[in-house]
Amino acid sequence: MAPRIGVYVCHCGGNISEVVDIQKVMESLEGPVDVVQIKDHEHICSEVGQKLILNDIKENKLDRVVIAACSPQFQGITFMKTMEHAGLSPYVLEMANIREQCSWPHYDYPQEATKKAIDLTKMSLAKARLDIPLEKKVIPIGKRVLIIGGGIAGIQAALDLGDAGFQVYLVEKDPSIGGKMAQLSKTFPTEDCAACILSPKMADVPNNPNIKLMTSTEVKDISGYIGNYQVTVTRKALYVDPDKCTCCDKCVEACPVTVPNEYDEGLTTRKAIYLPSPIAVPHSYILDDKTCLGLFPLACSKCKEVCEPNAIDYDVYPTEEKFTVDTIIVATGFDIYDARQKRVYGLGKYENVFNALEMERMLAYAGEGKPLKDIGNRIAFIQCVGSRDEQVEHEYCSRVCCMYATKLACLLNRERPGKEIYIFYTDLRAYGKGFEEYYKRAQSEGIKYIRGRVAEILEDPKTKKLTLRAEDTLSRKIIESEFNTVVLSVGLIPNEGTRHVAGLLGLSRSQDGFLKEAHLKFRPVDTLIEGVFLAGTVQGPKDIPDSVAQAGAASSRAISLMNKGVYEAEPITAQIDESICIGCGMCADVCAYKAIEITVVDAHTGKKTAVVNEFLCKGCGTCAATCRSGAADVIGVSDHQISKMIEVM
Amino acid sequence: MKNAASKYWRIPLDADRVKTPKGKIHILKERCKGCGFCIEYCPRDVLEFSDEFNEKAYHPPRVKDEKLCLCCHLCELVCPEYAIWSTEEKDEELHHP
Amino acid sequence: MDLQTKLRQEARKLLEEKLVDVVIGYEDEGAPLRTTPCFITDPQDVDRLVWNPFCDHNLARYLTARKDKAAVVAKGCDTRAIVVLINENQIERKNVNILGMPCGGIVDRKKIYNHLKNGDVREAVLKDKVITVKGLEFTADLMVDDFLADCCLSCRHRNPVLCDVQIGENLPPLDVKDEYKKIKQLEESTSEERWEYFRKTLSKCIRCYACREACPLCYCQQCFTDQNFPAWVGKTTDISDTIVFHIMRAFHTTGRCVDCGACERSCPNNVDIRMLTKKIAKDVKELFGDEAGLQLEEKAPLSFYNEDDPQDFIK
Amino acid sequence: MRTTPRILSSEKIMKTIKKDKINTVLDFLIKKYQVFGPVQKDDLVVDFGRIQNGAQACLEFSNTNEPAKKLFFPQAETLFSYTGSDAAQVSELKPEKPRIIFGMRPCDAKSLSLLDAVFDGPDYKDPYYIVKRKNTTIFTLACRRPRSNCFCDSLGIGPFSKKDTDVFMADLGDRYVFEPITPGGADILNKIPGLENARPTDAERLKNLRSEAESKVARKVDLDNLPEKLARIFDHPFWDGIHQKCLGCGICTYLCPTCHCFDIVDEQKDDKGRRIRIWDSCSYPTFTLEASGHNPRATGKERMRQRLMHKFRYFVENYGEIACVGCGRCINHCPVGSDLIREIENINNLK
Amino acid sequence: MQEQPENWEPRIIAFLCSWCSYAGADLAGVSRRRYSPNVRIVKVPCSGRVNPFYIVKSLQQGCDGVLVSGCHPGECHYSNGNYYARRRFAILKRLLEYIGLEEGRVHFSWVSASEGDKFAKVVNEVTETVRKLGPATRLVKHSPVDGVVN
Repeated sequence: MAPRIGVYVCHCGGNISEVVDIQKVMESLEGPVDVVQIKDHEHICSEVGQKLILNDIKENKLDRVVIAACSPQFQGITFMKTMEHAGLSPYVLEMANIREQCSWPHYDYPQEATKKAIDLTKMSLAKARLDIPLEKKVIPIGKRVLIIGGGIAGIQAALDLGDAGFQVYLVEKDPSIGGKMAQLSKTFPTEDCAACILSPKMADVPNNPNIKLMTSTEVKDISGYIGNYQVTVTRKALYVDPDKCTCCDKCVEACPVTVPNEYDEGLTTRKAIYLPSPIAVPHSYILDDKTCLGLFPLACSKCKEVCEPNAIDYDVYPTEEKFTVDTIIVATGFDIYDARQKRVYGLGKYENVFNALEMERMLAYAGEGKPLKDIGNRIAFIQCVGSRDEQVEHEYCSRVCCMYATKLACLLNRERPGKEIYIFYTDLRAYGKGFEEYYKRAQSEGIKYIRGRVAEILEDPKTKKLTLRAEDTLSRKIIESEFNTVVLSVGLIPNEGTRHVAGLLGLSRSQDGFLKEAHLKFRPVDTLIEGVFLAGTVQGPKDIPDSVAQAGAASSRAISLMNKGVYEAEPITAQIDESICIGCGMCADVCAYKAIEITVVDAHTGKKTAVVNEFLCKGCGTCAATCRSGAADVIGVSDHQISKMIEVM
Repeated sequence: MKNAASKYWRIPLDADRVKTPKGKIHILKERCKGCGFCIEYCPRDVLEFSDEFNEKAYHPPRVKDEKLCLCCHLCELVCPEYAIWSTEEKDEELHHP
Repeated sequence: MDLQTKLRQEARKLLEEKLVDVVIGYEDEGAPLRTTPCFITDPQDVDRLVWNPFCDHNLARYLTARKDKAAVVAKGCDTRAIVVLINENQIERKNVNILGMPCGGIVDRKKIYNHLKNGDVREAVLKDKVITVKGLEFTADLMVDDFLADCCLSCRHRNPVLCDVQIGENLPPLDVKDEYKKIKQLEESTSEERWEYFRKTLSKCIRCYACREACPLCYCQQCFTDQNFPAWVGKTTDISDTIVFHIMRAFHTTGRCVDCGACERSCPNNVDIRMLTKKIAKDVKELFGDEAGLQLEEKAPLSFYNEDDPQDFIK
Repeated sequence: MRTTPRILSSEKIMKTIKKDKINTVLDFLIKKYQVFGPVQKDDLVVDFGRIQNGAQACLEFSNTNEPAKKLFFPQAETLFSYTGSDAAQVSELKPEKPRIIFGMRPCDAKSLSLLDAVFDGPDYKDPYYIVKRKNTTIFTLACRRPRSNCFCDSLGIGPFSKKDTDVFMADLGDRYVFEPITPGGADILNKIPGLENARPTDAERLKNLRSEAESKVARKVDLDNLPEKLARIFDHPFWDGIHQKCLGCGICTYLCPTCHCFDIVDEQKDDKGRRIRIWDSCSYPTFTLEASGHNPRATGKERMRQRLMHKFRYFVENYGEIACVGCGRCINHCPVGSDLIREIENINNLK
Repeated sequence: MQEQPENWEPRIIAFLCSWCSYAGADLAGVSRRRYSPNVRIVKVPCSGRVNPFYIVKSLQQGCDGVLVSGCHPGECHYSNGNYYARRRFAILKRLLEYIGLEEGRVHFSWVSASEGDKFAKVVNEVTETVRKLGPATRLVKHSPVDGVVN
């Protein structure tokens, strides 16, 4: 029987009604017999507005609703929930975007904006007439989650989910979890020691029965969909059996090979066989077959000879493991900007120029009481190296550099008083809790903040001292002074792991290269892929409290999905009319999700046609546009609906 | 081995504090058949073909850079003619790789 | 031994050894200047099979509907059509036995009638490269090579691309001079002239769909013309609907059309259909470097992509 | 069958005109009538078109590609248009200026009488067809040179038939002769200036030309008790072989002067739309496709059988005449060369 | 320049992919970026969803211009929908302009979710190009065909 459509035109508190003539829109919608009611409202998305819709649906027995208001990508979910409360399918709701597409961009052509609003609403009406009351598709969903990346965000998420009784697979590429935080000396603004607060958390991970920790492991492939992600991981061969190893350190002495130690950013050396870090979890030695003199053929084997517990075995090969999970949290962290690209600062040329992470390690270095390097009394920090810099295409602010520079300055200052420490900044960003007070305290302790960008650094070849030239924009003076050491506050950039995982999952990336969240304000830890969430700096530069908070958010989002036991999938998917399909296979070729297969549908005649796997299909519709005979279509965005919308033109 | 492009380009600051074995290489040029195993298999790439000839007109190996040798004895093991071996020098003076 | 006799021999062998259920070939029923498709099932009837420049139909068209094992007489373009049909799961390689015929080009009847000012040809006798045509009031000797079909004049695949048995030696490749001359001339004219050209030729179309039914690639169970909800194209001879039918049918041959000319030959009102399909073949060659039906398992251009496909037309 | 009013033999005065003056006749008619005639579309195709001046007509032609039926039962025709959901507003069929179709062949003229039986029969009157039919006067032009596939005299028509027309014309060589057949034709003929009375020798000349033309009709087909034969062989295996080469392209039905099947479709936008009648063909699969998806004539075999059965049996049972005028268009234009005459001969030879 | 009926405004239909270009259009609106009001936007899941018939039908319905916009290659939410669309439009655009549709009637663009400005620029540019061409005449399907044979 004919549809009964209710139309609501929203004023949006003036945002729309100041430009679009609401009355004229409503009058021009009268006429079609199936438009049973046209109403306007000051804020249709408000509590009152939604109640109005609810009552109208009941009283006027509406079976379709058209709302002319803001963008469906803004309030769409709100209204879909209202429809569900009213007992209607959320898919018989159409929204005409008369704010972002009419009143806002055309505020100085009110007549045209009104005409456009009328057309757009008529288009929504044309589509609504052919809407089908779809129901969400239901997939059973278990309690298994994969967390990629074992930094603080990955650890926190693993602990939250493990404690909540979910089966967690924590996959970490490096030999130990802890990520970048484990490399820090102290943390701002409280200056509590990074290792001290991180080690207990790291220790909880192996102790939690629900967490399966897989270090030195990389994700090779992920296929499937929410509730059915097939994950394949490859684990490196570590050649040392953690149960037998007693950490006696004899093998390290015997090993002839010395290479820069990643944990100390290359400031110290390690052997081919080594303990990843003093606070490594899992706490066991590993043999790095890339730097070892060679296992095939066996070149040296000195470590095996001195190992009494016989924990070393060269006959071990990388293994591959497959498992299925229901949701995924990506926490692959960040890399620091390679400041050598900024030639003008001389990192890599001048001896006494370091980046901030190296300075962290120098401070944390406790070897035999003798500091790694005498950094002298006059130290300069240069802010925004590789951040807020269009030349290197990193326009974003890395948010943490101002505060970690202040922290490093305070620590250095307190270590041996009488130092002169300068921080050259453009804007000092102390926005977080306790940051401003910390900044004030640093100034009171004698840290000098100079508001000016350092133009250049020159090194005196003999004394290795560094002269900085910068313009102090507050005192309008050009400063040129000599320093013993310069520390570059490098920004945060996306790392190789992020690119790899984004490729596997088809995650899109925002302009700064970090992973793109579903919605910046409303769904900051979701991604556009169902069941995949983000946590920590993989989504953008942030400090430890924010990363931990995001880890908690991502865990709760994953829990909220998995706790229901079922997942409702979008019903807008492709549909093949078997009576028309001739099985040419072009739709299967173009499907990015491999959701269509050419299968025999009639054993008697052997007729083959395309068949869509509803759970894999994301409803992109490329198959429908490729199909010549019109057998393929998309429910909810059908050719017929779009054809009717075109006819409104 | 470090190459300039890698992330850890710096010579570690504590390099001088770490003792590593230093090998001295001995070559019996006349015994060498020029098979090149030692050159090919040396993990530290210490050896190379010399341009001089031995009596049997083969090119024996030559030490490119003595400092690189860590005395792992692989050249000794692979040489079919026992024409090359390394001995560990007592650490009169430290060197870094 | 001439090709026709060799063809009959092969056909008899296939039928006698029951390798195939039917041999699809050409037969001469006496009508002047033309042959007609025939379906031989009895080995004795193989002598009905003929092979001459009048064998113009693309017999691949008959393979899509069959479920049995069939042998088919196939020229170069026909074998390319068969390759496309195999790639699109419409026929199975094992069900078709291809009798590949190197082809020197087929005669275009319309060109002959043009030449004879539409004279009523009552009889035509072919004797190696010369056709003697007789009407009630005239006779004329015509050279086969003067009346070859346009698509044959620019044919790059005179020898079978795929076959089980090849009847006769490979022909040397034709040195094709300026294959797209007519298309280029039209491209260089103004958009008004082009619109006028297509409006004029397509206004002759009476929507009988002979072009669609003659084409081996148009095997859809339901064509977009018969689609309702939505009906994309109107069913009348309104010029806008006719043009939409022809450009969309041509669009659906993108990267698949083997330019066998069956569509243009079957049109009762001489609509220049190949001016559309040939243009798309030219674009596919220029943009993606593809040519239709040359290898098995070859993906059609529109169900494939390269990261660096041309996109200068996209803002 | 419709009885067309005939003129008493006494008023049958034949008129003639010099061949090169034929354009003046046309120009005169154009002033008062819409004149349609054979127009050269391109070097091979001659078709009926509206003539604005005499020179456009091309009377040296064998036959038009599309039959004259399209002037009465066009490929597409708006039945009515409607706006909103209220009553449809029928585009009332006011006859425009009266029409003259000049130069129709006798076989096409005969086909109109067959179409009359369908569209203007006792139990069904098609207003769209009838208004055009009544508004049209027909000048048939005798066929001096029948083509190789013409077999009109097997249907009792013949190249010089004078039936089913208003004015019969023939080309005597130097002059055209006009013979009024119906009163309507006679009225128009008398008004045309420049016509002289025929010479006594013309009647004799006409008879010779007639027998000469009839001798040129090369092909014959034996049609007697064909309907009975067809009735017996509905399930005969003969049909399995005959359809194999048919592409189902529909040319033979679109160009057949007697085929009259049509489909009705709507074209609608918002609440305005129109109902259209368009040609359809029994050789298209969608012709008999049912809403359930079942198709009683699923393969080419049933469809080919239906074409022959309808023309040579069902039509005879309904209207008493064979629905074929022997114009040969279906044979000339079939892309795969299937030949109606040969098929009928095969049927005749069946035991 | 075609002579246009006075106060004629080009009517342009735009098929925007919902993940990038539609979001870009929203951003243009949110940042109050002014652009000509001649475009009516139809949201489609992906530029790969745009069936050639949508473009042809729009031209038949009398749209003076058609714009199709999707994610930049490599950024498609469905990973490769825009790649297939790119090939499809390359052939279709050349075919339409070959049969006589004026250049500048049919436009294609890549607009990402953060390119509000670019979207506004594209719409303005398309509107001005179409305005120069005047109202659509070719391919436009006029009122019903009458009975008489043309």
